[in-house]
Amino acid sequence: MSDEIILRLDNISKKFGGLVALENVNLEVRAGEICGLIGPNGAGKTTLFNVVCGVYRPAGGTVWFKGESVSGLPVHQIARRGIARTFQVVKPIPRLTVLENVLIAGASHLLAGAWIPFTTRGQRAVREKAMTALIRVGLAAEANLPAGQLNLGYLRRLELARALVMNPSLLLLDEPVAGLGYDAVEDFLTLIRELRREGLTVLLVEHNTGVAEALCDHMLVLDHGKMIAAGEPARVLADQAVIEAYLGKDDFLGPSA
Amino acid sequence: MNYWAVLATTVGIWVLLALSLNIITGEAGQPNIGHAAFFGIGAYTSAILNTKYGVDFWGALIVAIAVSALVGAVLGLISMRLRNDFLAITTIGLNFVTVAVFQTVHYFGGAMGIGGIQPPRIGGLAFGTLEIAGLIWVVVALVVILNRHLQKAWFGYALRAIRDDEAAAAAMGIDVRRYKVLAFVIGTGLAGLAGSIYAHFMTFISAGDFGFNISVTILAMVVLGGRGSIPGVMLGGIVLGMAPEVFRFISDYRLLVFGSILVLVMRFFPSGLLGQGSRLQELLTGFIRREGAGARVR
Amino acid sequence: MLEIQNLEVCYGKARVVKGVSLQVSRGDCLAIVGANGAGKTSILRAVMGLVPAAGGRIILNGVDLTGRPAWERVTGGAGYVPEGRRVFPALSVEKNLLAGAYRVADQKKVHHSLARVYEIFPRLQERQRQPASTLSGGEQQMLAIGRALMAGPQLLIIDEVSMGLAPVVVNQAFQLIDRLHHEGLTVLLVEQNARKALQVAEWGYLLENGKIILSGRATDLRGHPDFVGAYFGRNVQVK
Amino acid sequence: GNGAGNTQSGAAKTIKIGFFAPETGPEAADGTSAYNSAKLAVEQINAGGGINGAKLELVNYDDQLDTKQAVSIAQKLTTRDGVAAVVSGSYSGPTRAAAPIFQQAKIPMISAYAVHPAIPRTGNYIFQQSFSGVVEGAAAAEVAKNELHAKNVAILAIDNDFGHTLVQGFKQRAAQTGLKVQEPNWFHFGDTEFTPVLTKIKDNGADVLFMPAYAAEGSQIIRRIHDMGLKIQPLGTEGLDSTTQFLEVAGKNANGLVIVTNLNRDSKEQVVKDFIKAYKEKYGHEPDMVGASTYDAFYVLAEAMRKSGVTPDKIRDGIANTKNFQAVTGKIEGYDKIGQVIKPVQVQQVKDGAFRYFGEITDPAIITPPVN
Amino acid sequence: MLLQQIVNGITIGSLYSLVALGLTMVYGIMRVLDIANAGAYTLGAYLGVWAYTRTHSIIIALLAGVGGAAITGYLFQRAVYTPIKKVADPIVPLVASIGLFIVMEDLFRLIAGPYTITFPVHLPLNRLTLGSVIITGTQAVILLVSAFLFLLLWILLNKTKIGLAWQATAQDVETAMAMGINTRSVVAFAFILGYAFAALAGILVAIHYNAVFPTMGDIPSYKMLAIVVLGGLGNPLGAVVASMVVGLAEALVAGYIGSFLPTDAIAFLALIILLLVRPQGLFASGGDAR
Ligand SMILES: Nc1ncnc2c1ncn2[C@@H]1O[C@H](COP(=O)(O)OP(=O)(O)OP(=O)(O)O)[C@@H](O)[C@H]1O
Ligand SMILES: Nc1ncnc2c1ncn2[C@@H]1O[C@H](COP(=O)(O)OP(=O)(O)OP(=O)(O)O)[C@@H](O)[C@H]1O
Ligand SMILES: CC(C)C[C@H](N)C(=O)O
Ligand SMILES: [Mg+2]
Ligand SMILES: [Mg+2]
Repeated sequence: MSDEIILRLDNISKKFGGLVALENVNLEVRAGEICGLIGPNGAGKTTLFNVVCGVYRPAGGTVWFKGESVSGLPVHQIARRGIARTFQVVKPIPRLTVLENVLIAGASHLLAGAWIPFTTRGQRAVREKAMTALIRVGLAAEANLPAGQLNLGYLRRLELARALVMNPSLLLLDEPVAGLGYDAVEDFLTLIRELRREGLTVLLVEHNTGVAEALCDHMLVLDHGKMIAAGEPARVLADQAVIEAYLGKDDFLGPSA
Repeated sequence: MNYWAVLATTVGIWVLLALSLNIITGEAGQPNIGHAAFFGIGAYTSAILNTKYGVDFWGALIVAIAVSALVGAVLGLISMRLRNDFLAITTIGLNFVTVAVFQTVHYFGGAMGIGGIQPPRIGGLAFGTLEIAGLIWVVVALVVILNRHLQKAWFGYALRAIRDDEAAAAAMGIDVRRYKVLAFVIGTGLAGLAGSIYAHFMTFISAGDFGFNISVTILAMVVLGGRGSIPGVMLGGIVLGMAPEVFRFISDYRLLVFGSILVLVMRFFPSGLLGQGSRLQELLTGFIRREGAGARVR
Repeated sequence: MLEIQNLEVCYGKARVVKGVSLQVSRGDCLAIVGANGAGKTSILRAVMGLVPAAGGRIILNGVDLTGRPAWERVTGGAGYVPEGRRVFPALSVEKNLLAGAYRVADQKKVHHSLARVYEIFPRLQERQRQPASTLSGGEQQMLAIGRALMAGPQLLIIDEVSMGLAPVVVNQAFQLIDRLHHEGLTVLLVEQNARKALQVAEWGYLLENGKIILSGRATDLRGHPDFVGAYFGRNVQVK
Repeated sequence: GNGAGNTQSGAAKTIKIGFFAPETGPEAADGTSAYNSAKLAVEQINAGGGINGAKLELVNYDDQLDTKQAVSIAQKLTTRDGVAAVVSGSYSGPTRAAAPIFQQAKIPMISAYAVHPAIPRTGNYIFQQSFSGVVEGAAAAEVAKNELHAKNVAILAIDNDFGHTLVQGFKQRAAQTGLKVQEPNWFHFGDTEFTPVLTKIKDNGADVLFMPAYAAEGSQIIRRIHDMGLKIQPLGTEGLDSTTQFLEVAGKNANGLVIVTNLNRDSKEQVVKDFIKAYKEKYGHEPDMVGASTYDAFYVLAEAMRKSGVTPDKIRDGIANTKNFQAVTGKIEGYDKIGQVIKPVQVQQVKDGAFRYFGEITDPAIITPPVN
Repeated sequence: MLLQQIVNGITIGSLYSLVALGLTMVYGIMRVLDIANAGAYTLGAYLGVWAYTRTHSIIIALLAGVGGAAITGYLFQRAVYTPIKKVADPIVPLVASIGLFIVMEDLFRLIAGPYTITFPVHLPLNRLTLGSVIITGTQAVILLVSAFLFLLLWILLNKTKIGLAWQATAQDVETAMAMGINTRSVVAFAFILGYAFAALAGILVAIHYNAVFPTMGDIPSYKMLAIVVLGGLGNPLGAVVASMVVGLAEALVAGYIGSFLPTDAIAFLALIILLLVRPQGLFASGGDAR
């Protein structure tokens, strides 16, 4: 982990009509770390992702990525600069195969190649890159299935593969293990840890605090669009405000069981 | 002979229009129920250049393509803002407004239309019906090649990604605006091309030739044949393009037959006769696939 | 109360539920757990008549409902909380609740249920007039449960309460299920979060690949080695 | 033309006459009237001994008001059907698109009622059987000035070739005779609601309303004038009597309306009485102006064939040399050098729910169509 | 004059809203741009005039028109729309409905002939003069009837259980089903009501113009779609407001600017401009479930 700040949000605000979804949010993510973003439902986590990715234009503030402002850039350009994401609600391209889904993501920077058919030789490198990504997430066997036929667990893997094939330097993951079984969660943890070793930076939204705690170097808590806590996971999770807003006081495991 | 050449030309123009709409509606998934507007813009541009400024067919053709594509680009930009049904209604509106402008603005011949358009010529040879039929089908062949290529290239995949999920496409680094606009530009440019040939073939055009019912027919060809399937769309164009002539023997019931075909095909082949997943398509490609089963893997 | 016999569910050519049988007796709380894609939701959807059963029978309160339309299940006494909440986005909170009571003819009963739901979820009362789409995820989950209760069901069928919810909301939800169960309601629960599910449930079924591979008392299952290995994870402590 | 060969070989047997009209589709009503009259004319001509013993055969096509279909029909008629002459029972669009093909094939065509000025100008084989819009408009101006004693005329006209040529003729004549005319208001084919534009016309204080319109829109204009209690004398044109339904739809409100048209229903001429009677007998309703024009086109053809011969070229010459031929739509003085008809304009007024004789305009200064 | 033109515009708008209301019921529940609804409008007029010429009772005419159209709506829904909707994207039912509309129009022509038929019912109201503003008898009837029907529909949708079921089904069929709502009947009901409304509008319009002809549905077929979409997805209030916007635009343009473009083009122009300013329509819909 270096000290380089790869992503910095400067006083970001976002409103939907009268609703303030984000209010003067500041945050910094250092290169190579895994940063967790937690908070109650509707706190603004997904909105924050969307602002970083350029889907929403913030009402105020600036997003800095690798020292440059990316505010106002269109989504695909931000993506090409190295921010890849997965979606809270999975978004496959259902009529394309798994491999094709990854291929388009992998070739999106090849502007000049837009007219070259995938089947030609020049595109072999892209194909290989896509297969590598699929092997990594454990989807190689499904490469030729239409994406629409996958179940949720595989779809989450597909989203990850699509993100990885873009060679991102920052990966935004929105509840990547929601709805996954334990085996899948384990695989996921292993993969993310591996990616971190390779130098990838991750910003992770997760309600499963077990997963978040196990992975994160740093944790941020959002509530009602405001940052209410930040720091080491263990400390953050013990924070009284966080417990009140997010974790709940008495664990259900206690009295009534 | 002349009669067949005329029929071939008319059907060729329909097929060209269907193919051009297919790029917008079939490949990029953008509803466009006002495609005849671009057909008309191409025809009028060509007609005006030819009759008012003495530009010959070939020159007028290029400008006609450019002008339709330009208006198409604007619609493409609008389509970034409007989704689905809103876009569909806007395209209907565009059709009505375009026709209205042709019909009322004096410069475009107003209610009188534009006559005296010169047929194409190369050197001293003026094109007759036969040559025009040849020309249109050469163009159709070129467009099919273009479309085939587009489907296989990354561009085609990008369009399909946009069609299914724009947000996901953008997140994958696809410049949604650029490719959507490009799809509109290509599709409308080709419609303009069809319009230009039409104008020089008919030698007389008026606003009514480009009305909403033409848009509906083009759309029906694409949907009936199968969105995104080149053979399907061509089939749709040929079947519906020939229908008025083929069913002339039951003159009084032609519209009835036309309407019934639409209803029945949509009811029993909702993805079109040769569209993805249609029963007919599966039947036809059944054996082919059996042989090449492994081909898709790697 | 509910009997599922040899249920099969297919989507096109894919068979995702392969001969599942189980019985829910009055007053039971029963949990089906399993990895994603195991077919849990498909079982519930078949029970509710939202997908046709490709084989087997579904008997609710002694009535064979196989092949009958979905709405008849509600008359038969089933209340359903669908996966992903599925509140009616443009309807107000109160109208969502009233839609839940659609089959109840007696207006007095409806008012009574409404009062009870508001009592359980005071938050919903605060948001009475707000369109459901503007609620937060947790609030929508409350609304979905409240809506299912409005029909005055004898059997409450809940699909994945915990998904995407903050821990505090998950806890509340499970507490609520526990409470309803203790008040005498029969509950059929589907969950990823096996640990929590088996804390509220009395009986547990483990589903894998469309088949039940393990079943028994929840307390026993919790200690079962296969179960622990597969579903509680080895190095992640889940809260 | 290569169609000629066929006709000559079968000279004594049958002579094929091509015909097309919008028999289905949006203008099926006019198309049907035209087709009905065409059938009637051919039947009667044949019953009367045909053309020197040869029978006429009608080759009928439905163009659905589609120019593309008109073109392929024209190709079919000229190259495959071997017709000797053609009558267009269609509107301007299809007629105009088909005309060059007949001209090129040197097969004469008569446009029964389409008024577009470009049609006869296609060439020397193309004739126009209804008067030029400019003539009809000028006649209307004459009626407005002399019969209706207009001071200030408002115009509400259909925005197509028909409306524009009529307004042009009206304005020209009005300018010559010093009649005050307001800026025209245009409406469009298929419009139904005229209260807003009539509200505007009301506020501009005109005493006569010149309204080139078809039956559907015209009847609604008349109804609204009445509804709104507008004090204005309406002056209509031939479109209003293009189907008999105008009178039924407009009902009592139509009484007093004056129109310029080509069919005088009170004519003493035997041909007119016979046509009206025969049509009514055969089809169960009154004939209209579209039907009368189509019927006349066939009789003009028959006359030309009798006098000059049955090959296309001879027929063309025959039509061009027509002189003082008494048709249903008035006495045809002849055709000018570009093929436009010269005949008097009829003026009719609605009385007790029927079109009645009101006058006739024969002044050569008015009824001679412009050659440019 | 301005006031008069506003009255004119509102009348035109009311006429549109009659058709739009029926269509919006169908559109709301199925998201089908149902061109064939305009066929029901013509069908209503034909059946109405047929019954009226035989019985001279406007009540029977209304019953015949509305009943016939309602049955047609039910049949179309069962035989065409519901089966198609299960498998396909929205453009497919649109094309099917265009086919149905063409078939209907041609059947009218074949059965009743191409000529206009009159519908000679005399409306009981006389011209009303309020200062400089004239409200003609037919205008008054149209205003009253459409206001009444709108009120009726509003109560039906917002105050009754069937209305609640309609709204729930419109938003999420499957969940509605799971709440015990018989969605099959609700969808059928929407079509029956939607087509009945169209027929009622057709009869009223036929009386207003004293004319019934095969192609009288042409203009409503696409213009009403625009109005319904503009008004928001299946939002009856929105449909009424959108009708008024279009009606007023037409009246004011005809009255002040002159018919620089055909009326339909003006309506669409207004619509395109409005959509560009408010891409979500006049009234944003409640948002999508997902
Ligand atoms: N497009 C939108 N229009 C209006 N309101 C929105 C929109 N998107 C989000 N919101 C609102 O903004 C707030 C923050 O939403 P967001 O999706 O960012 O929450 P979240 O923290 O991701 O919650 P969850 O954990 O449930 O996913 C919520 O109240 C939500 O309803
Ligand atoms: N509508 C559908 N069409 C085709 N396949 C489907 C459909 N719905 C579900 N499936 C497939 O059926 C299988 C079982 O799905 P189901 O939703 O029942 O699983 P689940 O156990 O509820 O999973 P989860 O925990 O993800 O909710 C999965 O492989 C899924 O991909
Ligand atoms: C039906 C007729 C009134 C047609 C008219 N003469 C025209 O050409 O437009
Ligand atoms: Mg979120
Ligand atoms: Mg599930």
